[in-house]
Amino acid sequence: MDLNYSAEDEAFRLEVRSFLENKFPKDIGERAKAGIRFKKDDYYRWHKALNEQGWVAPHWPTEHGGTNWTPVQSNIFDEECFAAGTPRQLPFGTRLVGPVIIHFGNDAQKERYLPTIRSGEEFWCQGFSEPGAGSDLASLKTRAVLEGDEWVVNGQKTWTTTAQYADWIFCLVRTNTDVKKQAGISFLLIDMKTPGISVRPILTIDGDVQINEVFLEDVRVPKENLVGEVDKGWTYAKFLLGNERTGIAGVGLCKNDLENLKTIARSERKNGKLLIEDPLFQARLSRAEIDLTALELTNMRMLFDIGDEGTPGAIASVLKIRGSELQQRFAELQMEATGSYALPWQQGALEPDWNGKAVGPAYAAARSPLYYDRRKTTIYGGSTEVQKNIITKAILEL
Amino acid sequence: MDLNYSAEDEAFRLEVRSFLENKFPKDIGERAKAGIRFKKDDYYRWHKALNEQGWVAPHWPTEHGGTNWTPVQSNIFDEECFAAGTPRQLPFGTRLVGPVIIHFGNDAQKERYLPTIRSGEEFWCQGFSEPGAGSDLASLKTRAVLEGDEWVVNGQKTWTTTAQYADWIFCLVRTNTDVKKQAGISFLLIDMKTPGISVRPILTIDGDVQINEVFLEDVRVPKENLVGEVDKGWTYAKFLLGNERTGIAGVGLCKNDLENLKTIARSERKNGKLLIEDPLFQARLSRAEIDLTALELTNMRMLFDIGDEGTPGAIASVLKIRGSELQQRFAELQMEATGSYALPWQQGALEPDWNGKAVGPAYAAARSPLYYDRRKTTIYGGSTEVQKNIITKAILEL
Amino acid sequence: MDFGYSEEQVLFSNSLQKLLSDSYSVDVRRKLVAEGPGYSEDIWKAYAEMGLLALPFPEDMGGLDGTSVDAMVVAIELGRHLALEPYIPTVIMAGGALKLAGSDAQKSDLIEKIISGDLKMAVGLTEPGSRFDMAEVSTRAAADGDDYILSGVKSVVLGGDVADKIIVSARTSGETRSEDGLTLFIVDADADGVTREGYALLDGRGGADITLENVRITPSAVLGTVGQAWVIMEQVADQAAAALCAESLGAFARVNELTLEYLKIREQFGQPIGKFQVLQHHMADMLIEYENAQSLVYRSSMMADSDDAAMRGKAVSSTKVYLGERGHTSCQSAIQMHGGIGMTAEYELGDFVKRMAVAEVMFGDVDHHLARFGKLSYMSG
Amino acid sequence: MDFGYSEEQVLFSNSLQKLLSDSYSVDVRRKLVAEGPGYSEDIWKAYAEMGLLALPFPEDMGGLDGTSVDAMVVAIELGRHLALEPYIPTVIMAGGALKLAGSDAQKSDLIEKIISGDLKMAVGLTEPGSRFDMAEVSTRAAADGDDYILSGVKSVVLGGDVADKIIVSARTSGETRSEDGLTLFIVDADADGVTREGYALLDGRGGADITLENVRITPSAVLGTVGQAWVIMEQVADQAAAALCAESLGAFARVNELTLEYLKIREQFGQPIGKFQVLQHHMADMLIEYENAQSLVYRSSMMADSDDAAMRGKAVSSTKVYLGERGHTSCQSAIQMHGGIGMTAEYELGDFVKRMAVAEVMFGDVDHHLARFGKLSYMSG
Repeated sequence: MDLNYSAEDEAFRLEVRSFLENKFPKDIGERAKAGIRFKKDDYYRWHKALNEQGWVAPHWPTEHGGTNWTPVQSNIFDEECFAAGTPRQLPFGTRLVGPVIIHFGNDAQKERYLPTIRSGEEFWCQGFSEPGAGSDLASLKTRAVLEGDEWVVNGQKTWTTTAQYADWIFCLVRTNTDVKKQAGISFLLIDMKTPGISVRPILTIDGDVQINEVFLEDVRVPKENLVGEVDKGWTYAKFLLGNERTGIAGVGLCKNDLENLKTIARSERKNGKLLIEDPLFQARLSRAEIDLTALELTNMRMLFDIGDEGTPGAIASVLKIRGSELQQRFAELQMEATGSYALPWQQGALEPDWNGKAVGPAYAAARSPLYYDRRKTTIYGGSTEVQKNIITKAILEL
Repeated sequence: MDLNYSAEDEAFRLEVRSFLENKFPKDIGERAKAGIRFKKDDYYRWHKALNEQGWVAPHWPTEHGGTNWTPVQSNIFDEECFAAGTPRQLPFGTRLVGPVIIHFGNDAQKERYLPTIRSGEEFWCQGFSEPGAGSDLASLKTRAVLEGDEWVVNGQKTWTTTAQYADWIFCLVRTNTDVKKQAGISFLLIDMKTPGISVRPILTIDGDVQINEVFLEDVRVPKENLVGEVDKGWTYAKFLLGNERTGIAGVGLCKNDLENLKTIARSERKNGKLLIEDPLFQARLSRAEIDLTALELTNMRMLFDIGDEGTPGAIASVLKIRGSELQQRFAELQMEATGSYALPWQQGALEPDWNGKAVGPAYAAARSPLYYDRRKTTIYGGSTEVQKNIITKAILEL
Repeated sequence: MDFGYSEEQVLFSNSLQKLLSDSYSVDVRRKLVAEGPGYSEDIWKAYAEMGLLALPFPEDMGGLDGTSVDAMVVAIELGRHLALEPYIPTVIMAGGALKLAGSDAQKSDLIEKIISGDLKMAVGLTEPGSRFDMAEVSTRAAADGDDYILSGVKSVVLGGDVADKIIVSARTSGETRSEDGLTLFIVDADADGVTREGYALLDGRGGADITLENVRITPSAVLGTVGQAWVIMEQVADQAAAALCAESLGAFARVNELTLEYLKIREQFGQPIGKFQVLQHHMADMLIEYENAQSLVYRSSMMADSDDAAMRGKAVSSTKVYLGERGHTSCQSAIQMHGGIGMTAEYELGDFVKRMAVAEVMFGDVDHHLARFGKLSYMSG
Repeated sequence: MDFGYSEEQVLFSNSLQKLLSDSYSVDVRRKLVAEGPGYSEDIWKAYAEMGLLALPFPEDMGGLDGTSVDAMVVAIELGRHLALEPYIPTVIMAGGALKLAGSDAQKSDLIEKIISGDLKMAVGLTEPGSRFDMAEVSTRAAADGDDYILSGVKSVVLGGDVADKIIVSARTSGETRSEDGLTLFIVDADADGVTREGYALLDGRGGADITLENVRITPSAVLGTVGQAWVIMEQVADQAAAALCAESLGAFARVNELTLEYLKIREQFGQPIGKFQVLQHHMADMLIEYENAQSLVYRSSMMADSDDAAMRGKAVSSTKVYLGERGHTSCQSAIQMHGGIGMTAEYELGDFVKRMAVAEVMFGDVDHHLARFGKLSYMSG
C-alpha cells in the first residue's frame, strides 16, 4: 500500500504542466477562473492544442491516436487541466461517439469520422434524451424508417448540450416497434446540416444557453450512417455510457472549486475577522475538503482496481453520486461565502465580450449562476436516484 | 391568530402544577431527572395519584370518568407532567384498550374492565406485533380457534412492552385463515395468569429490559373475552392506533431533554469556556431548539385544527416523524455534550436500588443508554418509513 | 390560542390573490424584469386602491392599523405570486421606521404619500464588507452646523433601484462595530452626491448599491434620535425579515405544489414517477418542512411587532434559520425530482426557488441568525 | 501508487481472522465482558505467538518492524471481530511512546515484555474537564530531588483497567493549557498513591479513571525529555486514533454486511424488505460512506508514522471526522432498517454500533477534530 505517485507519474505530471504552460491559451484560463462563459472558439482552440500534442483522444487505441496512458496518468492529466482552468474537452466526439465508431463502426466509418473528431474540424453532439425519455431512456420515440437507401427520421431530442455548435449528432432512434423497447433501437450518425433539423436553445436557470431541443422532421439520413447492426443500438449506448465514467467524480473540478472557495473565504470578512476563521464556516469548509479527499482516494482506488482493463464496475456509480454532490456543495459554499453580493443577477458580467463593471467583488457575479448550473450534476448522466438503483442491483443485489 | 394561551388555559396550568407539586411523589421525579429507571411501583403510585385526582383517563367519555379537556388542556397537562419528571403514564390501559372497550365492548366488558383500568389495580400490555409481523402487522399468525366456550390460542407476540408487569394482555389473533389477511383478525382480552402463557424478557441495546416475548401455548380464553365481533379486530386495531396520536410528538419530553442538555452544556468545559458557548455546539443546540419550537407550534396547530372532533388526520404522521427524530436528536446531543464520560457503560448506576458511585459527572451514566433507547422511537408505533407511506397515500395522494 | 386567519384577513388575502392571479401572469412578470422597470406601476396603484400600502399605519394617518400578522397575510400572497413591487422596502421597512421613529412632520409628510402610492422608499442598513452586521457601519455623518454630511456606501439595498427616498444608517459617533452612535437619515435618491447602481436580484426584484459622497442632510431629514438608531434598525430589520420569510413561505407552497403535480403527471418506466417510493418520501419530507416552516412563520410574524428585542429576535432568527436551511434543501429536492425540466428557465419552478434564495440571504443568512439565536438564548443566562 | 495489501499483510490478516473466528464467538466475548476479566488472556497469548504484539517494534528488539499500515491491517480485523484485548493501549500507544521517546534501558526493559505478552500497558493523556484537549493538564509533577511527585486524575484511560503500567502526562512547568512543560511518566499500576476505578466501556472493552495522589516517580520512569512531551503525545494519540478508526472500519464492514443480509431475508408485505426502494437507497448510502471511509482509513494509517505533525494531524483528523459523522449516521440507518431486532442486545448489530461509537469519541470527537483540521488547514497560511 502506497499513496505516493511513482517517479514516472511525477515526470508525466511535469510534462503535462509544461504543455499547459506553453500551449494552453492564457486568455481562456483567465476567463475560466473568473467564471466567464466559454465561447465555441475557446473549445476549438483547446481541442486543437491537444490534437497538436497528440493528446486529444488519449483513451483511444494507439492505432487511432491514443496515448496508452495508465488510469493514474489520465487522472493526473485531468487534475492539471482543471488546475490550469482549461475548458472541459467536449466529450461528444472523442469520449463518446469516437469509441463507439472504433468498436462497432465499419472501416469506412472509421476513415470518415475519426480524423475530423481528432482534428476538431467537426464537432459532435448527443441525441439520446427525449421529452418523454429521461431516466427511462429506452422509452425513446424518435422514429427512423428505411426508405430506399435512406433512413427517414422524425422525432425530437432534448437536453442536447452544445447542439448549437455541433456539425454532427449521434442519435438513438427507434427502428422497430414490434419488440421489447430496448431491442428496437438503432444508433445513427446525422449531419446537422441535413434539411429538417432545427435547433431551439433552452435557457436554463443559471441564465446560460448550453442545452437545446433538436427537432427532426423527415430528416433523410444515408443508410450507411447507421453504426453496427440495426436494432442493436441499445448495446452501443450502454457501451458509450460505460465509457463516460473516467473523470466522472470531477475531482479536478472540485479541487479548483476548493481553491476558489478558500480565496473567497480569505477575502470576505465576518465579525472583524476573515470568514475562513469563522468556526461555523470553517467547519463546513473542512467537511467539504475532507469529503473531497475521500472522493479523490476512492477514485484512485477504483483506477487502481480496474488497472488496464478499463471497465469500472458499478463502483463508478459511487463516484458519480458523491462527485456530483460535492460539485454542488462547492458551488453552494462559494455562493454562501459571497454573502449579499451573490444576490445581484449579473448575467452580462459572465459573457466573454462584456466590458462593464460588476457589482461587488470580482468573484461575486458568477457565484449564483454556478450554484444553479450545478444542480444539473445530480440529474444528468444518470441521476443520483438512477445510480442508487444501479448500486442496488449490481453491488447490493437486492 | 393568537399564540397566547387563554386565561382559562393559564388557570388550568396552575391547577396542574399545584396537583403535581402536592401529589406527584418527589422521589420518582428526582430519579427521573437523573435518568434512573422506573420501577413498577413508580408507575403504580403515579397512576393512583392521577386516579385520585380524577385525571387518569381524561380523554374517556365523562360517564366513564373522562375530564372533557380541550386538546390544548391535554397538551398543557402533558407539558407540565414532563417538566415535573413524572413517569409516562403507561398507555396500554387508559389510552389503548380502554377506548376500544368503551367503543366496541359490551356492557359486561365495560363493567368488568374499566374500573380496574382506572384504578390501576390491573395493568395491561399490548399483544400486536409478532416476529414475522412488524410494519406489516396484518400478517400476524397467532391463531385462536373456538372450542366450545373457549378460544384456544397458540402463537407468539413480541416487543411487548412491560409484559412482565401486566395482569392482562389485549391481543390481535387470527380467527379466520380463508379470507384476506386483514379480514380474519379478532381482538381478544387475555388474563396473563392463564396457563400456557410465558414471558421472556428481551434485553435491549440500552441495557434495559422493558420489552418481552410472550408465548401462547394452548391458552384457553373464555369466549366472552372477545371484543366486538369476530373477524373485525383489524377495525378496532386501526381505531386504537389512531388514538395513539395525542402526545405523539413528544414535545414535553423534548422540552425536558432540552433543559437537561443545557444543564450539561453549562457544566462541561471546552477550550477553557463553557461548552454552551462553543460555536459549533451552540449551533447544533440552536437548531434542535428551533426544530422543537416548530414542532410544538405544529402540534398546537394540529390540536387547533381538529378541535373537539378528536381525530387528527394524516398530519399526525408529520408529528410522529419529526417528534421521534427530535427525541433522538436530544438524546444524541446529550451524549455528545457529555464527552468521554459517556463511554463508561454504567448500567448499575441506572437501577433504582444502586448505592455505588458513578464515574464522571452525575449526568454521565444515563446518557449512552438514553441514546440507544431512543433509537426505537423512529421504529415503534409505525416506523418513519411507514409514516411517510401514510403521508404519501393520505395527504400527497401519490 | 388561535391559528386561523380573521375574517378580515381572509378577505384581504382573497382579494390580493385575485388581483395577482388576474393581472400577474408569468409572461407579464418576466417582461417587467427583462424590459424594466422591474415592477408594475399599475399593480402598485392597485395595491394603493385596495389599501395594501396603508396596512401598517395608524388610522389617524389614513392607515388600516394592521399588525405584523396582517403584513404576513399579504406577504404570503406576494411570495406565492412572485410579485415584484417594493412592498417590503416601502411599506414594511421605511413605513416601519417612520412609525417607530419619525417626527410628526416626517410622518405627515411621507406616510400619506406612501399610502397613496406616490412615494417609494427603501432602507439601507448594510455595507460592503460588513456582511450582515448592521452595527458595522463605516458610513460617516459629520456634523456641519445643524446639517450632516454623509459619505459611504450602502450595499444590496432592496428596492433601492426605484426608491424616491432612501433611509440610511450612518455613524455619528462611536467605533466602527459599535451599536452606539448610529443615526438614520432620510436621503433623496436624486440629491447631490448620491449615486445608485441599480440591478435586478436573482429573483427579479430590484436592488441597488447606494454611494453617498458628501451628501448634505438638513435636520428635518434626521430620523429619530441622533446616535440611538440601533433599536429602530433591529426592529425594522426583524419586521422586514419576518415579512421576507412569509413571502418565502408563499413561494415554498408553490414549490411543493409544482413538484407534487409533476410527480403525478411525469411518467417514466411506464408509471408516474410519483409511484417511486424514494420520490414519495422526499416529497413527504418537503411537506414536513413546509408544515414546520409555516408554524415558525406564524410565530415570527406574531412577534415582529413586539418591542421585546430578545423575544422578537429569537422568533425571527428561528424562522430565518429554519427556512434558510430546510426551505433550501426542499428547493434542491424539488429541482432534483423535476429532473431536466427543473433546470429550464421557462418552467416556473426556478423562479420560486430563487425567490426563496433571496429571502435566505437578505437581512442575514443562516449562520448570522444561528449565532444571533444562540447569543440571545444561551449567552445571557 | 498502490492500494493493495502486501503478501505478508494478506497472510497476517488471514491468520488473525482465522484465530478470531475460531476462538472468539459472540458468546465467548459476551461472557468475558459480563464475568470478567473483560478480555481473553488466552487470545492475548495467541497474539504474542503470532507476533502481533511484536508488530511495530524494531527487529533488533525482537520486533517485526511493522508500519502503521500493518497496524491498520491488524486493527481492521480486531474491529471486525470485536476483539476485547488491550492491543491499542499496549502495543500502539505505550509501544509507540516507548519507541519514540524511551531510553535504551526503558526499551530493553519493557518492549521485550510487551512482545512476550507479559506486560500490558496503557497511556492516560486526558483529564476530567479537559474534554479532548491533551494540553489542558492539571496533573502536577513536582520535582523532589531527582524524583517527581505526581498528583492528579487521568480520565477514561483505554485499557487502564488491566494495565500493569500506565504512561501518564503531567505538568512539570507552564500554564494549564500550554503545550510546553508537559512530561510523560511511567507509573506502576500498583504503586503507592495510585487508585484506579476500572469499568467496561459501552463496547465492552475496559477503561479506567486513574487517580494519582503523591505518587513518587524515580528518574528511570521519566519517559523522554522533561517538559517536551507534547510532540510525543500528539503522535501517539494520532497513531492510536488511526488504529481506532481502522477498527471502526472493520466494525463498519460488519454493520453493512448484517444490514444487507437482513434486507434480503426479512419479509414484510409479502416480499423481502430489501425490495423497498427507500431501504435500497439507504443501503446504497451506507455503501458509499463505507467506501469513502475506507479510503480515508488507508490514508491516515499510511500517514500515522509520519513526523510531519501537520500532514499527519490533517489525515487523522479527516478520518476521525468522516467516520465520526458518516459511520454514525450509517449505524443509525442500520438499526432503523433492522427495526425491532436492531434494538435487541441479543442480536449482534448493537455490538458493532457501540464499537464504532467508542472510536468516535475516544481521542477526540468530531468537533475536536473538525477544529483541528480547520486550524491545520486554514489558519497558518
